[in-house]
Amino acid sequence: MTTADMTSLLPFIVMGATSIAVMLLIAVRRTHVAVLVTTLVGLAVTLIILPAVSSAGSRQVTPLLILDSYTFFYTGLIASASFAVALMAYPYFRDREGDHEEFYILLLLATLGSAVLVASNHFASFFLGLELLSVSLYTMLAYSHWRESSTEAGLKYLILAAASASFLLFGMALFYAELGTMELPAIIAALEGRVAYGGLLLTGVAMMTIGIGFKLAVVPFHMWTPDVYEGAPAPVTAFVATVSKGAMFALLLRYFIQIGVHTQASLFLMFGLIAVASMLAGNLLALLQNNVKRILAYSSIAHLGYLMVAFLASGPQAVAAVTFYLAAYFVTTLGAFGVVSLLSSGGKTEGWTNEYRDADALEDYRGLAAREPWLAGVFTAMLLSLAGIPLTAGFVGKFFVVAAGASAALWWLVIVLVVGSAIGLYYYLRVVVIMYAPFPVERRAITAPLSISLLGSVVLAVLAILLIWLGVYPSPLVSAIQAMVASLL
Amino acid sequence: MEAVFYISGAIAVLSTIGVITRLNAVHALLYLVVSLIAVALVFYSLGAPFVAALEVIIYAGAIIVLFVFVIMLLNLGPQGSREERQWLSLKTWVGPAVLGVILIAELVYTFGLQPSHPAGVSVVEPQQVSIALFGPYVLGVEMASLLLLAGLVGAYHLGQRDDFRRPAQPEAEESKTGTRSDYLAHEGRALSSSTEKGAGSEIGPARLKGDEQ
Amino acid sequence: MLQLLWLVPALPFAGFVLLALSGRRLPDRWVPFIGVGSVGLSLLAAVLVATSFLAAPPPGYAYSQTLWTWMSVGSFTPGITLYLDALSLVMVVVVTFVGFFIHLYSAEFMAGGEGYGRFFAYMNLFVGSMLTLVLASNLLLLYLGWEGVGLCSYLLIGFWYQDSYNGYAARKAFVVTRVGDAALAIGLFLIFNSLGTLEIQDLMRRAAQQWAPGSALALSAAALLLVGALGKSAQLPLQTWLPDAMAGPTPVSALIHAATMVTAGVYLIARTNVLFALAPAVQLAVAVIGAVTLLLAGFSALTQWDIKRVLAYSTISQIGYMFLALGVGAWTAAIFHFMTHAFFKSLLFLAAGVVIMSLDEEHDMFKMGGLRRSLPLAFWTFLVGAASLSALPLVTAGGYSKESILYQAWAGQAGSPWLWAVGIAGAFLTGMYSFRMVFLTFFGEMKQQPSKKPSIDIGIPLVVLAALSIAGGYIDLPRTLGNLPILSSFLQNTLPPTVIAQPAIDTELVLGVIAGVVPLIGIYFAYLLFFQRRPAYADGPTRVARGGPLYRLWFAGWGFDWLYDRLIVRPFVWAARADKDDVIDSVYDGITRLNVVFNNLLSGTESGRVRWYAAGIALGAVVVIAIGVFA
Amino acid sequence: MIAAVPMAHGLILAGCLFAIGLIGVLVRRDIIFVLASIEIMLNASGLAFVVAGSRWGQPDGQIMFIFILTMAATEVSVGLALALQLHGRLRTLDIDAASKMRG
Repeated sequence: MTTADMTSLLPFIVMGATSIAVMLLIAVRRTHVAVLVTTLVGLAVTLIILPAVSSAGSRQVTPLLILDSYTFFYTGLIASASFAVALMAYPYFRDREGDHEEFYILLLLATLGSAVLVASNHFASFFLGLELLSVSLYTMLAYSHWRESSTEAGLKYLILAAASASFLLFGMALFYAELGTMELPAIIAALEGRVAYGGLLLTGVAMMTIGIGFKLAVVPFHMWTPDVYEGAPAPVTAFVATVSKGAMFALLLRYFIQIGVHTQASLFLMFGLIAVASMLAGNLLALLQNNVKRILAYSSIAHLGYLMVAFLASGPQAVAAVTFYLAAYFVTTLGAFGVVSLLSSGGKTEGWTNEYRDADALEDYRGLAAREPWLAGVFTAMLLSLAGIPLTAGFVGKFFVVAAGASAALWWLVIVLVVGSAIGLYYYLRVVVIMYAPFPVERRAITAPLSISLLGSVVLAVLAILLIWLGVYPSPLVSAIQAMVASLL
Repeated sequence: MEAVFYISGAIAVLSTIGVITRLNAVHALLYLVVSLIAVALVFYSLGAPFVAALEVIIYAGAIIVLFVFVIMLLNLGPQGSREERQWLSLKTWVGPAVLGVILIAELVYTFGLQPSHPAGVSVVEPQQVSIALFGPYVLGVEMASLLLLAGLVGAYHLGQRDDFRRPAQPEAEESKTGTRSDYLAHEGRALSSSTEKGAGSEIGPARLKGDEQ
Repeated sequence: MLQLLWLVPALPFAGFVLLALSGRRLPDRWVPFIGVGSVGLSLLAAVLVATSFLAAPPPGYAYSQTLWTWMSVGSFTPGITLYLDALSLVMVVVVTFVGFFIHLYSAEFMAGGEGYGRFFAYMNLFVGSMLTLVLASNLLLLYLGWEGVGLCSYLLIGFWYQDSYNGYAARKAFVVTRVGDAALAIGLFLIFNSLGTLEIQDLMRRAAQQWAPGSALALSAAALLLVGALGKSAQLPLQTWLPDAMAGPTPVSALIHAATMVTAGVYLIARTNVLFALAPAVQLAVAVIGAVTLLLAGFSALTQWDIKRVLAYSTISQIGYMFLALGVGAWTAAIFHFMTHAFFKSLLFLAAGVVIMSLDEEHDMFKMGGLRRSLPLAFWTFLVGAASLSALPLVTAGGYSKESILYQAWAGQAGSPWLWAVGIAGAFLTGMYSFRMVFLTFFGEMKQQPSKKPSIDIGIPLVVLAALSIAGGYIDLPRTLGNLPILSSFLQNTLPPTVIAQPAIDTELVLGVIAGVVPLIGIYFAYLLFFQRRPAYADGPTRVARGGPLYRLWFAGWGFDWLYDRLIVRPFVWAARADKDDVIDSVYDGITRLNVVFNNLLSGTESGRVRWYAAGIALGAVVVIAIGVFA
Repeated sequence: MIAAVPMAHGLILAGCLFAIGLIGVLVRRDIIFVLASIEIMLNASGLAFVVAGSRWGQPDGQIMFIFILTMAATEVSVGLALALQLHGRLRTLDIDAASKMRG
C-alpha cells in the first residue's frame, strides 16, 4: 500500500470514514439534521474528489480493487444516487416515530459496498462488496419497524439474498477450483483461447448467475422484487432499484464481458432465456397491478431484461449502451420513487398517508394533477421516460440498447424488447391517466392539503431537468461514456 | 487421513439431514453443531487446520450460541414442536426434496466428470493464511470490519422492541384490492376486517397459541 | 451576429418553460412581459441575424449552426442543427415579426380571461415550434417542430375547453392533420432508408444523383411529403379542419393562418424542391390541387355568415395560390405570397377580432353593419387588409404577389392557360367575398352598437400590419413595373429560378392588366349585391338562394365534412359497432385476454411466501445449471 | 496428515451439504430453522472454497472461508433480530405468516 494507492482509494476511505463519523455523532448527540448534513458532506466530498483521483489514471490497489475510469464513473453515479436518496429520506423519516439516524450509517455503508462492487477485481472484493451492500440493505428495508410490511420485506430479502449469495459463493469456489486464481485479470488470462469451458466452469458461471440474477431481479430470481419494493420505506426502494442493481450490473459487465462468457453457446442461451423471460414476465406482471411501488418493481424486472439484451450484444457499443441506460434509469427511477417518497412523507398528520403506510396505492394518485400539478408533471415525465417516449432520457437509453442488439443481430431479443415495451406503455399510461383524472369528491373533505417538502422538491426538480437534458442533449454523457468504455475494453 | 475425510463427510451429511428434519429447535441445533465439527474435521483432513479451528470456535461456538440465545429469549416450548409436526407433513417434503436431489445429481454428475485432481496434498499453515490475510487481502479485512459494523448497527436498530408502544392502528395493506384502503385508514376507521381477511386465516391460530403462553 | 441564430427559437421556448413552470403563481400582470417579451426578443434576434446575413452573406449563402448532436448511433447521427439560408431567413423574419404583433395584440385582447398564462405559454410554444420547423437542417428536427405545431394547434383551438364544440374542433384539427403527419413520417423512413440521411441539403444532393427523374422512389417520396403538406396546409382533401379551427381565440386563428401552421406545408415543399422537381407528376398534382382548392374555397367563402369562417376559407384559398405557384415551379412567387399573406391575413383576423370583441362575441356579419364610423381604426385597417387580400393592383402587397403567381402559372414551364384561368376565376371570387365582408360589416345600417373600443396595444399591431399589407409588395416589383425583384433575386440564392418558357414583355403586361382588373370586377359585383342592394341584384344568387342547393353546398364547404362523415366516419363507426363481437375485435381482445391470462398466471407465482420464492430460485438454479452445463 | 482425496469428492460433499441446506430453506417454516439452513448453505460454500484452495495448496480458499464466516455471523445476527421483530409482532416464528404482501 503506497501513498499513491491510498490516494486512489480516497473516495472509498471518505465514504467509510463518514459512516464512522456519523456513528460517533450519534453517540455524542442524536440530531437528525446534523447526521443528514454529515452524510451529505461525506458523499459530496466523495463526488468532488472523484475527478481528481480519476485523473491519476487507472491503478490496481492490492489484488482486490481496480480503480480505473470505469470504477470512478460508476462510483460517481452511485454516490450521486445515494445523495438523492439521503435527501429523500430526510423528509420521509422526519415526522415518523423512532430513531432515524442509524439509517444514514447504513446508507453510507451500502453505498461503499456498491462502490466496492464496481471496483471489484477479485472474487473476495466482489463477495465482500456484495455483502456489505446486502447486510446494510436488510436493515434499511426493515428500517420502519413500526410498519409490519417493512419487517416482512427485510426478512424476505434477507433469506433469499443469503441463499442466493451462497449460490454465488459456490460458483466462485468452482471457478477457483478449476483455475486456481480468483483475480479477474488472471482468470481472463487463463481463459484466453479456451474453446470449451468444461463442467466446473459452466456450473460455476451458472451458479454465479443465480447470485447476480437475484440482485438484478431477473426472471426466475425476481419474485422478491414486488414485495420488497412495496414493504420497504420509499427512499430505500429507490436505493434498491437503482444503486444495488446498477452496481451489480456494472460488475456483471466487467466480469462476464471481459471473461467472454457469452462466447459459450450454452451460457449465451441461458442469458438469452433470462432476458426474454424478464422482459415478458416483468411487463405482463405489471399490467393489472394496483400498487405503484409494485408496478415500478415489475417494470424494473423488464428494464433489467432490456439491459441483458445489450449485455449479450457485448462489445464496446453495448457497454456504452448499458452505461447510458443505467444512468438514465437511475435518474428516472430516483425521480419516480422520489415522488412516491415525497407523497409518503408527512408522518402522522398530513396528506393522505400516515405513519404506517406509504402512498403506493394507485388510488392515492387519482387527481394528483389537480392537487399537485408539479409533482404529477414530474411523475408523468418519469413514467414516460420509463416507457421510452422520445425527448426523455429513457428513449435515448432504449434506442442505444436496441441499436446495440440490432448491430449484434440479436433479432429475437430485440423483437421481444419491442413487444415488451409495447405492453409496458399500457401500465405506465394507466398511472398517468389516473393522475389526470378528477380528484374524487368524497375524498376532498377528509384529505388535508399536502405539504411537500421543499428539499424533496428541489431533488425532484434537478432529476426532472436531468431527465430532459439527457433526452435532448445526451451527447456529452455519451462521449464521456464512450471514452470510459474505450479504456476498459 | 483419507478415512477421516470420508467418515467425517458422511457424519456431516447425516447430521445435516438431522438439522433440517428435527422438530425441536434445540435438537436441530445440536445436530448442526455435530455437522459443523464434522466439517471442521474435513478441513483438517484437507490440510487447513486454521479454518478447522475457526469453524469450531466461531461457527459451532459463537453463532450457534446466538441461535440458542434467541430460542431461550422467545421461550419456545414443546408447543413449537407441535407446530412443526403439523407443518412438516410428508407432502411438503416432496417438491423441495425433488429439487434438492436434482441439484445434487447435477453437481455430482458435473464434478464426477472432472479429471481426478488430488486435494489436500499439502498443509497450508496458519502462518501462511495470516500473511496472505494481512498482505494482499488487507483491504478485504477492512471491508469485513465494515461488514460487521453494518451487522452491528442493523442488529441494534432492529433489536428495539417498540411494538408495544405502537398504537393499535393496523396497516392498510391490501395490494391488489387496495383501492379503498387509504381514505378509510385515514379516517381512522379500523380496517381490521380487510386485514383479517388478508392474513387472518394464516396468523389466527398461531396468534392464539402465542397468547395462550 | 449569425451566432445568435439559436436564440431565435430558444427564446420562445424559454418563455414557454417559464410560463409553464410558474403556472398560476405568476400574477397576470407579469404574464405579458414574459409571453410577449420572449417573442419580441426573438424578433430582435431574428432581425440582427438577418442584418448580418444580408450585410455579409456567409459562403454558399447558407449558414448552419450545430448546437449539438442528439445522439450518435452508427450512421444515424441526427444533429440539432439550425440551417439559415434565404428561404428560412424570410420565413423566420416573417414568423417572428407577425408572431410578435399577434402576441402584442393578445396581451390586451386576452387580458382578464381565465388561463391568461396558459394561453401565452401555448402561444410561445407554438412560435418556438414553428421556428424549429423552419430552421431545422434535417427532416427529423423539422418533424419535431411539425408535431409541436400540431400539438399547439390542438391545445389552442381547444383553449376554451369547457365548451365541448371547441374540444371537438381541436380533435378534428388534430386527427385530420395526423393523416398528413403519418404520411410525412412514412416519407421520412422512406428517404432515410434509401438515401441514408435526413439532412435536407445532403438528401437533396443525393436524391439528384441517385434517383432518376420520375422514378418510383422519387414519386413516392414526393407524394408522401405532399400528403403531409396537404394536411398541415389545409388543402384538398384534408382542408376540413381549418374552418372549424375558428373555435379558438381570435389571435390563435391569426397565428395559425398567418404565421405558423398552415404555411408549414408550403415551406416543406419549397424546402425539398429538388425532390418535387424529380417527380414531375407529383409537382403537377401540387398545382392542380392548389388550383382546385383555391376555387372551391373561394365559393365557400362567398356564402359564410361567420366573419371568421370567411377568413378561414380565404386562407385555404390563398394557400391554394401558393400551392399553385409551387406546382408550376414559381418557388419565389409562392414565398412572396406567403409573406404578403402573412401580413394581410393576420391584419384581417386581428381587425375582425376587434369587431367581434366590441360587439360582444358576435360573429354573424348579417347582424353587423355600419361600423365604419364607430370603429374607424378597425374599418380602415380591415379595408386595407381586404384590398390586399383581393389583390388590388399597384397599391397593395397582395396585388404584386398574386400577379406574380398568375403570370407564372401561365408562362412558367409547368404552367398552362388552364391553371391561369382557374387562378383568375379565384381572383374574381376573392375580390367579391373580401368586399362582401367589408360591405356587410362596415357599411349599411348599424344593427348593433359597439360596446367597447380597442386600446392602443391593439391599435399598434393593426397599423403596422396595415402598413406592411400595402408596402410589403414593393419589395418585389415585376418587370412591367420597374423591374426591381429584390425578394426574388434574394430567394433565388436558395430556390431554383422559375423557367419562363417564352419570356415576352407584352404577354406579361396583358396578363398583369387582366390580373389587376378582375378583382375590381369582383369588388364591383360585391358592391352591387351587398352595398347597393339593387333590386335587380338584391335578390341575387347568394342572398336569395340562401336555401338553394348550390348555396348550401358552398356554405358547407362543398360538403366535404358531410362526405367524410358518410364515407369515413359513419362507416367506421358502423363497422366498429357491427364488429364489436367480431373476428377482428376478438383478435385484439384475444391479445388483451392473453395478456390478462398470463398476468393472472404470473401473479399467482407472487404468493408472498418467501419459501415459495426460494423454491423459484431453486427451480431457476436447477434449470440454469442444466442449460449452462448440458445445453 | 495428508489426505490427498480427489478434489471432486470434496466438491461433491460440499454440493450435498449445499443441497440439503437448500431443501431446509424450502421446507421449514420456522425462521430459526430457515436461518440454520442458510448457515448450512454458506458453510457448504465455504467448504467448497477450502477444497479448491487445498487443491492448489494456496491460502486463498481459507481466506474466503474466513470472510464467509464473517458474513454468516452478521447475516445471522440481523436475521435473528428480524425474527425477534416478527415474533414481537405476530407472536409466531412462522415465516409464512409474513406474507401479507403478494400479487
